[in-house]
Amino acid sequence: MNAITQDAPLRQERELHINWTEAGPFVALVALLAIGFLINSDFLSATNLANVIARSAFIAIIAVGATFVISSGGLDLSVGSMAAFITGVMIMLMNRMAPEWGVWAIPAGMAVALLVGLACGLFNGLIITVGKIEPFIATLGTMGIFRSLITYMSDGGTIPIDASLRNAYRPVYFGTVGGVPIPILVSLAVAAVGAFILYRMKYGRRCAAVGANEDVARYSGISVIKTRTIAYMVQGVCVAIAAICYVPRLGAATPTTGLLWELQVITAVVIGGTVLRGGKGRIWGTLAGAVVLELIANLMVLSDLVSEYLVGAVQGAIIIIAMLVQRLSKK
Amino acid sequence: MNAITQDAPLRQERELHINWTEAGPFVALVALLAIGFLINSDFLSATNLANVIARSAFIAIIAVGATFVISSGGLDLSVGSMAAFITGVMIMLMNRMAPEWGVWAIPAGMAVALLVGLACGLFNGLIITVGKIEPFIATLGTMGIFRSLITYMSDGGTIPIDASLRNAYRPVYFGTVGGVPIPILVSLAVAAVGAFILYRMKYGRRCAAVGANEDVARYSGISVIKTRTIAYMVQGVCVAIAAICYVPRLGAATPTTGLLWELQVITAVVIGGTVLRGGKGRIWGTLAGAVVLELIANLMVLSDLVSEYLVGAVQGAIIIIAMLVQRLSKK
Amino acid sequence: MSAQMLERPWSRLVTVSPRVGEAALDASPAEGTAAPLLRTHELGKQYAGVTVLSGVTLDIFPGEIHAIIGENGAGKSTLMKLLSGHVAPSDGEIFLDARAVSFNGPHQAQDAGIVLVHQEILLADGLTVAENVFLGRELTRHGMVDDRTMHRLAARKLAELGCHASPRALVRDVPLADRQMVQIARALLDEHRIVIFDEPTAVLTGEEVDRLLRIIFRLKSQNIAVLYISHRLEEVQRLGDKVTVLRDGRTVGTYPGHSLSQPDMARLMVGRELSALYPPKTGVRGEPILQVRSANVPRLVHDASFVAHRGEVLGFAGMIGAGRTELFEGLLGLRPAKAQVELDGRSVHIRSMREAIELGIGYLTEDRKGKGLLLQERLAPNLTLSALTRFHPGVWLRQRREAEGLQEAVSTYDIRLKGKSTRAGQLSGGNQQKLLLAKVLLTDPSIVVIDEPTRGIDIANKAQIYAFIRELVARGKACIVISSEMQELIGVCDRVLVMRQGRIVGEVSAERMTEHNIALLATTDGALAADAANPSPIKEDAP
Amino acid sequence: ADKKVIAVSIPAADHGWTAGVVYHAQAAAKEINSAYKDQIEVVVKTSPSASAQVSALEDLSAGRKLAALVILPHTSEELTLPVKAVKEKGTFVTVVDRGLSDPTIQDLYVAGDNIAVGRNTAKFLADKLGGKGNLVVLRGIPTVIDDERIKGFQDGIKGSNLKILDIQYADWNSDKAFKLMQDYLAKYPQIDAVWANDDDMLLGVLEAIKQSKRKDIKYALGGNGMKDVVKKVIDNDALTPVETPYPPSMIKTAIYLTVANLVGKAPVRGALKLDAPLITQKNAKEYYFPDSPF
Ligand SMILES: Nc1ncnc2c1ncn2[C@@H]1O[C@H](COP(=O)(O)OP(=O)(O)OP(=O)(O)O)[C@@H](O)[C@H]1O
Ligand SMILES: Nc1ncnc2c1ncn2[C@@H]1O[C@H](COP(=O)(O)OP(=O)(O)OP(=O)(O)O)[C@@H](O)[C@H]1O
Ligand SMILES: [Mg+2]
Ligand SMILES: [Mg+2]
Repeated sequence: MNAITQDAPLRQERELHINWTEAGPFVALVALLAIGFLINSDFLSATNLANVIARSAFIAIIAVGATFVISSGGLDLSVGSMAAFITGVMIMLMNRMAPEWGVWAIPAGMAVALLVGLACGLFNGLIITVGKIEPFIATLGTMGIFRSLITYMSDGGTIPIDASLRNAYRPVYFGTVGGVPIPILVSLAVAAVGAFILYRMKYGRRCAAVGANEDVARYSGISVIKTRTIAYMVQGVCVAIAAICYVPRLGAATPTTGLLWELQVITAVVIGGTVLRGGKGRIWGTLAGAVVLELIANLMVLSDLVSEYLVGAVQGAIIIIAMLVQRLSKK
Repeated sequence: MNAITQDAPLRQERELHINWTEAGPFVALVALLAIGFLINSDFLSATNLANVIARSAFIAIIAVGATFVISSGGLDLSVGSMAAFITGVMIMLMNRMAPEWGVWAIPAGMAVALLVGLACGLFNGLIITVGKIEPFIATLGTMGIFRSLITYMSDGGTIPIDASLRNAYRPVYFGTVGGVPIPILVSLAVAAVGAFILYRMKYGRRCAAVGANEDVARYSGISVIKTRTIAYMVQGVCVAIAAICYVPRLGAATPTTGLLWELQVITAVVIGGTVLRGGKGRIWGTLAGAVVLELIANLMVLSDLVSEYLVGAVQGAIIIIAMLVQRLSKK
Repeated sequence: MSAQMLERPWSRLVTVSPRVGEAALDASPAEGTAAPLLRTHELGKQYAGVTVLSGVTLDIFPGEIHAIIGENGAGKSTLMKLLSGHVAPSDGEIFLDARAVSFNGPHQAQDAGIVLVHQEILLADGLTVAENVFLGRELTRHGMVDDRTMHRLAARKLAELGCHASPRALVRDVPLADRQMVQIARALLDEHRIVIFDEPTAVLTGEEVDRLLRIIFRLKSQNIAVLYISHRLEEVQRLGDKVTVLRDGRTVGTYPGHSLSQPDMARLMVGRELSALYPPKTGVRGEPILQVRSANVPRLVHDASFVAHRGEVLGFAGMIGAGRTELFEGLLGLRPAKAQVELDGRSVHIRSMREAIELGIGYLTEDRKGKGLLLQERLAPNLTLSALTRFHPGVWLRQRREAEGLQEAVSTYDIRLKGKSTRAGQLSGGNQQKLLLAKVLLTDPSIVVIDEPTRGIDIANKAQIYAFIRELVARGKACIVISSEMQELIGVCDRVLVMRQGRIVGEVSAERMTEHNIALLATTDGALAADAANPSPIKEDAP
Repeated sequence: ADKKVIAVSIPAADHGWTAGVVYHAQAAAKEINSAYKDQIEVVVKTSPSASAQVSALEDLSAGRKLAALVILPHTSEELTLPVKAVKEKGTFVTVVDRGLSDPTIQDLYVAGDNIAVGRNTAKFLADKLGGKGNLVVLRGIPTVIDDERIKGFQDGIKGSNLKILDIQYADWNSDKAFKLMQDYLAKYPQIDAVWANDDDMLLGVLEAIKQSKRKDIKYALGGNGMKDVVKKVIDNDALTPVETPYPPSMIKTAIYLTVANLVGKAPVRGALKLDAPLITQKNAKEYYFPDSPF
């Protein structure tokens, strides 16, 4: 009986607690915006912000997939090379189809990109789940593999997109709908779908369960192998979507495309409040994390305070401070 | 009473068991040597092996430290940049001391290197334990910081060691004792000390306990903060030792020194049989892992089978296969 | 709390009647008409060549409650894991409806209608209560998980069990007892034909036990078979239609439950006569050793003051959630708290468990799996983990001495290890508890705080642990026992403080120390409680 | 007074040559900013990757109108459209080193000649080795520069009996070059000459050769004009008697020319190609800058 009376305040507290935890990355974001404004008033201009957020789209989209992988207790270091590889395959294919199909080569290329992404994710997933290899090592291996493949495909050079397709494809990155750049819309859409799957579908529950406690998941009849593998496939598809948005921005695939994206992706996920140990994933936090990262880089360009040599140091320090801010906002 | 009679066979079984689990990386090593010999008979030549093992020394030494960090449940991505930073500080200091102190600048430089390493490790450790930031993010941040510092110190160029010291210092990398290259001896010594601390000293127990279950450690009266911080300090000292061996090799510190070493180090540790989740470290396995990595790279150059573009792919594949071999040899 | 139980405190039952043996049932089905629902034939299990279970033949009929009892390590949990598909048998067969079955994983057993509530709590800490209850069986509406319905159903199921944890709370934030209830709720969510409970009451207190037993009777009335393991023999006696006794991995026999007295059960389990469960309270109360004034743990404990003396066993009673665990975790620096603490008259400030250990205070946690033992680690490192400095003076580890220490602990505490089971996690539940006790006592504390000392411990070993406690205080140390078993508190303590909703609400000692009085204090408000307690309940020692 | 802003966008200092670029760009910026205090402001921004460079261009041109942009693109293809976008806002564009895919974008082009770096080195070796011998080559990071140098080299040995035994990536990193050279030495008993397509790598190569004590290697050549290597040429080093310049100071030249266009009366347009003559002991002094970090 007394337990019942205690229940009500307890529940309320939880609710509040959740909100605060999830607010972390957004607090860091706002803090950064404020600092940015103090340093350079152009920082908050619509153009600048639109640019920055649009740019963060690649990392954000990939990071949505990474949120799945990480919350299921995995890790994927291959996303950057995978993005390069998918971009390469896609461009080569579109270029080959362009003479016959004309502009239709673009949707065809996109479809193929998605399939290749799915396959790459499946490949990663199987090595990790069936081969029982630590995700870190397995995806470090496939990172090397994808990176080499794109180098091979490009003969160590560049694979540019066919001039005839270039203009038709351009709007996918540079276009706007209702004034909002398309990449921002795409990343919001990906995050919305991701959040829906992770929070509103059975699969999301299972993903978190597998990440939180593999044994318990198994006892509950959840196939750990299937769940994890699917997470990597989701990651693959997200990488493909990012690649699709990426092509029009730079118009070419090179062996250095997507270099070190994996670190940015993981950073975005962690800044977003998802723990690397697995369990609950925070899609919207991840999105905020990706924007935070890009804002920091933007701030470095807009401010004139820092020697070019020290940009990396300041960036590193800001990331650490952002995490501290987030930590403090929680308690 | 019945417990006592059961104990004797019990202990024996354990011994055997350990041997098999720990054999994993060595099995992979031997398999690789055999394959190497089949592909190119020069592979097993004394010079080649000595070169390769000596080369693996840096990674091995740092990886011994990483074994502490990882078994205590942490991660350190900053080791590569830290190595560069320490190398830079050390060389600058020695160069400044050289005119007055002569060759004595070298031991002085070494001592300072160790101190700087310790300080860097302490810095990492405190951010992670006291600041309560995920090791991945914290050390990604300090990685940027250290890398920028060395870039700044060198103006983006090279910090070469003073010509007057160069020859005196050269033997530390190129010298041999009883025919065995000094770096190999140093890495064996570091591993021996590391193994001693991890397996035969109280601290090792605490380290593993903290990595296995933080709560249990805390409830057992172990200071999690202290234990973790010390692990990072051990890591820092190991990085400093590696840096000390590194300086005479090329006689300079540059902003690219130690680039991506962190990935190699972690790979070596994992190939060695330590799990990234923490709780158990395998020093000798780590050593084998470092040699395995270097052998794979060596094999790529010595064999003519692989296009230069695909080296990365084959390396990645071999690492994955090596892990599978290890997995199989365990069961 | 039923009046019947109150009249049968354990200490009066320890003389054993010698005539039990003949009572064994014939192994063939006793019920003439009904066919057994589940039957095992010569079931056996070996781990790495070491036999843990062998030749177990058992018949389970629909609508019967079948209790399984046995000493720690007898193989009860192992048998249940075989029946529920968690572990594959090495020998023998399992028949369900007279058809041989072999389960490839617990899920298949569940599909066949068999579900196990584990002895060790197996839940995903980072997920919510409701998510855990429905894990793997999420309800959906239009393809979306239907959280509202799941929360409602989970809350209802839990309420039936008398648990009021919020379905939205993270499992890691709810107390141990609630976690057990979540586990039970999860098992009872679907209709099953056989429900297996492996020591479900180890972390529960009286009222909750009663509620659980009522639920079990209801299952029985629905013609569901229940397998029930417990070391609390009065439960077994209340429940068991049949009682199967396991000893050293073999069945001793199956007996009609109601004809078996508790001492009979004890004797069958242990295979020898048992001496008195509770040692005589010979302690002489000495100097105050620990004085605590106005201890506060934010939100959980308010203004608690008490004194513990050398040579006395001080008990802490209370309902689940009363804050006893939190009080001591707070005092020992394991969670944020404020308190004025005096040790031997000296004011101390304890900021961490390490300092507590150095000051001579040992604490045995109630959560042995999560906070007590390194399950993947061998026994010796577990044993010496809190006493590293004491056990290994100097620089390096003395592994031989450690092995001897383990040997000693194994025989002193009667820890049963089978062959290769050298990882702490492979010990049976009760043996883990003994290892944990050995670990805490290895620090040679002068004050020992034991949270649930006999959780999952068999009757023979209980007596042994009580004897240890007495021996400790006889040597001039102080012992604080937090327990949810009132008989245990009454049997072993010199004085019992009762907590309710984070406050110490009274003290009972001597002849006033009865279940009735304690229960009254633990559940009711001021006026009534004052009646139950001694004239000056709280202020007696606190200045 | 409204200052005219000149943005300089270059790769981050991730190895010796790019570090040299950063050094010279910053030096130019400092000199110009103090010389034309009220008229011109030079802003130098470095970017670690092509996509970061595109971002930097967006950032630099988002808030303000740039009078001029001096850019050393990471890659040609990827930067073409973004630079075009800047140009369309009326900015004067100077491209350095690597041409864009669409040359009409640039107003001024200051370039080195990567193909010549490879070709001249090859010609020297063909000449000195009498047209035959075994070569090993170390290449950098798979990018356009690397590709062009290798192409130039391969063109250069065409028609001779020089044989490239092996060619592998060493990421323009002296460490990796050291290891790779050790492996080459283990693999090939007879090597007549080594070419590392960048001086950073040459340092590692030389160290490995020194350690092996092998005498068969007659030449070990690099490229880019690093001061330590030029010093060797001055000292008439036997292994490294020549060097090909690829001066990072071209960025400074480009910045000054761009300023001249803004402040001077006469327009400065067109292309300026720096050639890559062999540096020999005779002319080495002209290429030796002991104070540069590179
Ligand atoms: N995975 C395992 N590997 C090796 N031995 C095991 C394993 N699991 C259990 N054992 C051993 O089997 C024996 C029986 O264990 P079990 O858990 O069935 O005992 P129990 O009767 O449930 O005891 P308790 O009352 O203490 O829970 C023990 O000696 C235990 O050490
Ligand atoms: N992490 C937490 N967050 C919020 N409330 C908590 C948390 N942990 C425990 N509580 C609450 O604290 C109170 C005391 O917990 P607990 O049940 O451990 O006390 P106890 O007296 O030791 O009981 P017992 O040992 O019998 O389980 C309960 O009301 C519980 O709901
Ligand atoms: Mg059990
Ligand atoms: Mg408790």
